[in-house]
Amino acid sequence: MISTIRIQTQDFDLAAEYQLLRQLKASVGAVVTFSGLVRDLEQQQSINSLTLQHYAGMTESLLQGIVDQAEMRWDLIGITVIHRVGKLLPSDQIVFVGVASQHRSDAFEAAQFVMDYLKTKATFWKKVDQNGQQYWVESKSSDQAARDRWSTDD
Amino acid sequence: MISTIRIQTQDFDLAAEYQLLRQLKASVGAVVTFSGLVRDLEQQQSINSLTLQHYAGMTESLLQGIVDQAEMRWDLIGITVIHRVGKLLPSDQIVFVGVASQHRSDAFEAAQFVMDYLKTKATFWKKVDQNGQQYWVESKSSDQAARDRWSTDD
Amino acid sequence: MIKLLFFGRLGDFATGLSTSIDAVDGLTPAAVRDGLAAGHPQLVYELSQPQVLISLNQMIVDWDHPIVDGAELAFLPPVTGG
Amino acid sequence: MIKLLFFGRLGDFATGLSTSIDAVDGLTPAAVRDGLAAGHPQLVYELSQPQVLISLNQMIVDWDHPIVDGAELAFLPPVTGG
Repeated sequence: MISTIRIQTQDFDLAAEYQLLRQLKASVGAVVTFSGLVRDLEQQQSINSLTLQHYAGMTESLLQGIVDQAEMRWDLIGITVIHRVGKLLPSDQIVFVGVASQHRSDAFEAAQFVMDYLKTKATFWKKVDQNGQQYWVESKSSDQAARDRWSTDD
Repeated sequence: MISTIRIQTQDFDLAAEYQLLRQLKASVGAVVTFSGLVRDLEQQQSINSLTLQHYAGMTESLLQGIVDQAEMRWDLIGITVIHRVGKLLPSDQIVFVGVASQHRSDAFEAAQFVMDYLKTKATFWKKVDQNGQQYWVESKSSDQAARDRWSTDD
Repeated sequence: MIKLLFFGRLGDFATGLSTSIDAVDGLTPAAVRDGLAAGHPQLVYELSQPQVLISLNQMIVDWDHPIVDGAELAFLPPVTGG
Repeated sequence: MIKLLFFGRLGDFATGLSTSIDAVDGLTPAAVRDGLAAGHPQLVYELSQPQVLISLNQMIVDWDHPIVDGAELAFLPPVTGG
């Protein structure tokens, strides 16, 4: 399996990432992509911007670990994970996960698994600016629950 | 929710469909896309082409019914379903499902639901050409099983 | 007049068959199928497979559903799209 | 010398704090946390929350894990990426 992991300030091009995954092998029958975008509201209040901090080095290894787990659990041809850091505005793209496989259930499940683990394990932190007031976003118990679906011994 | 359903012989542009979904509302936080591609092999034999037949009119209503069910079950902002018909070659795109929502689990589950129902309910039939020999593809029990996950009374 | 449509593999067995039949009182999809028996035993065998569905005016119906004049009757093998 | 890193909301409470401390025998993350108590009660409170994790040289470890000279010790509040 071919995996690509990138953490970057610049935007990503979903179309280009999709074409790369699609062309990995002639046996690719399914490509699932997930894009996370900056929503206009946080706690029912409109936001000016979002700033993403991460722990350089550690984040990459954690993401690699998540991708490796996905490779062991499903029959996959390729996974791409891209996460942006720095200052982002509403509607900006934050995160991309793309998975190519022969059969659709592998791609769907692996993409969802990677997102659920990324949300709860990867060392990113979000700060919101609402009219000049900055605060760090709290983690959500729904994200923990989503991750816990995938294992009982985690 | 905004839904788009198209059955067409021409190829589709995943990037354009993604941009439309992404821009539907400022509250879009997640976009999941699924693309189905023609694999090089069918029953371990390489194929020359695939021909997709459908029941015009009925297919569109069936797809609309599937999309309507998804809208009732999840909190969605947009769904796009595109299915190609006619002659396709290995690596060609066959089907696109894109879902936009506020939260990722809705988009993931609705996209997978639409694909599972499309595979078992929508009136499409595939004919394979292997070195000039043509035959109709048999339906797979794994697709029935995938669909049956979503309900007990279906 | 009832319009007949055969999809997927069923179409291969229905080649040369008329694409319509006359409407008669009490007509049902099962009766249409049985009426085709004469010249096409293989088609009747295929149509008798339990996975084959039928639609009348693009709605899935049972084999004993009454058919009215002007209807479109389609024979649908298991679908294989996506 | 031990390098100290505070991420997310913890960084706000650690402003002005030295980014490194001297290595001493038997040092643990818990000892580092307690040693910060003097001038920064709010930070120590934050670091004592059960959701806070620590990493040593970018590996998650327990609060009583021995710290050797040259290590990088990071304090990690619950992550919120994606």
